Amino acid sequence: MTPRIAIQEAPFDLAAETARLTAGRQDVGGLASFVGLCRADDGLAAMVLEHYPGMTERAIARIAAEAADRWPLLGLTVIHRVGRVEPGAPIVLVLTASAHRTAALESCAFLIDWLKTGAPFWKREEFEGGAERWVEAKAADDAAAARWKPA
Amino acid sequence: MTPRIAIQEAPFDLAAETARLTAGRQDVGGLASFVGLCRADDGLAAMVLEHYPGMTERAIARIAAEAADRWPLLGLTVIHRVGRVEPGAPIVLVLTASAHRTAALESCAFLIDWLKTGAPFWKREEFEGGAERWVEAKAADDAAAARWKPA
Amino acid sequence: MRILYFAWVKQRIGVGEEELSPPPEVRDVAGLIDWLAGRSPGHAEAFANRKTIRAAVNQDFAGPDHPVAAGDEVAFFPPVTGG
Amino acid sequence: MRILYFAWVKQRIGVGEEELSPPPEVRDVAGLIDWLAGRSPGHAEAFANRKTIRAAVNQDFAGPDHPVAAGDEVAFFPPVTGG
Repeated sequence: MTPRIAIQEAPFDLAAETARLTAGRQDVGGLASFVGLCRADDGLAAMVLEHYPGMTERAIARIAAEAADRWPLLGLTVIHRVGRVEPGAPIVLVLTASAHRTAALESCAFLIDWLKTGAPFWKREEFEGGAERWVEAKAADDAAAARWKPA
Repeated sequence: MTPRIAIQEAPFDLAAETARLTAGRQDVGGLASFVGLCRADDGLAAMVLEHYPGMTERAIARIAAEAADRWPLLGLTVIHRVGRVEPGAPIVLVLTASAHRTAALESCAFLIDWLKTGAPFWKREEFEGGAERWVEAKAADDAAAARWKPA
Repeated sequence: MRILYFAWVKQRIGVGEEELSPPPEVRDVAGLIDWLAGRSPGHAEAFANRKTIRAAVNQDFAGPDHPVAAGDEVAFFPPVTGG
Repeated sequence: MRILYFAWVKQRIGVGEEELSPPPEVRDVAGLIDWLAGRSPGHAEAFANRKTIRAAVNQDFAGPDHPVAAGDEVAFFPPVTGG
């Protein structure tokens, strides 16, 4: 199982990514996905995403390898957009395939929790009127990621 | 939020169902999905799904209302196929939308766990050579559903 | 009373639906099963192992003590296996 | 040593990347921050609140005690906010 990891400006195609993990095979019993979208809170005009090229891919590859180690996965896709994203548009996709639903659902939740705290992305919010603000890290995200740590 | 519930023989279109929950709105921050597919275990030729028309829709509507009560959902879709399904084909779709990821991910897992144990569907496996077998309920599915019960 | 059967319960009994009028001493799901099991060898086979039978009364899951009455829709089937 | 800055750290310093040769007494991430903070008012502002700064050495997250040496790639940035 080779994870598919992409950092890109372009939108992604959920149907195409799903087909990529299941086409021509009959051993996938469950496919879990999470799509994170840009909300238009407080008059947001756009979100601008920056990342650390090189480290981003390394960090996600390590998280993906950990997921493949913890759950019996048949497919794993992480696509994270960078650059300018408008309200309503998708930002991130996590897709996991397994013979059984629990492995797919749990690994999908694990990956999105880790992406929030373990991958070098930063979001800047641009508001109508020109104000801008860097999104601050949330303690709730650290707590969500921490619950996956082995006891 | 009106849940979309469909029991149908036809395949479903994940991209169209996703678009239905997000198109034209900017308040959805997370969209979780689970697709259950027919695996070709042990020489399976096809799966035939039977259900209890009337009760199925009632049971799913009740589970959907419970999910909407427990999590702040902006959209909820359950599509379950009946009839003959071949290996590799999708059987069930659960799709949940919320402002935040945790509500979407948890409610999606809740719904698929309940569908396994609380909705009147039955699967018959047809094998190459003509043998057939009714799928037996799994204790693991009961345990998965039970973990959602309020303490 | 409208009686419905699904999955292998239906296969063993040979029909998916019966319109029946059980005698007045049939008051609950368990009593209805006892009475139905005597109707034919297929019914007897279908209801031979009570632990494998689930019931619904008027489209809600119902245990053996659940009352049944004229006009009810009562269904019998194996444990569900959807999803 | 290749030094990289991201997000508001980069905005305050005004460049995303510097190629620098810190003096030999700079041995770890904390020492490098002390030294960098003295380079310009922008650097001083960027590193004013150490609690809000995260670092990576050679593309792995690194704490203040992590050693740094000539040839390393060291990056400074705020806590990450992806996903």
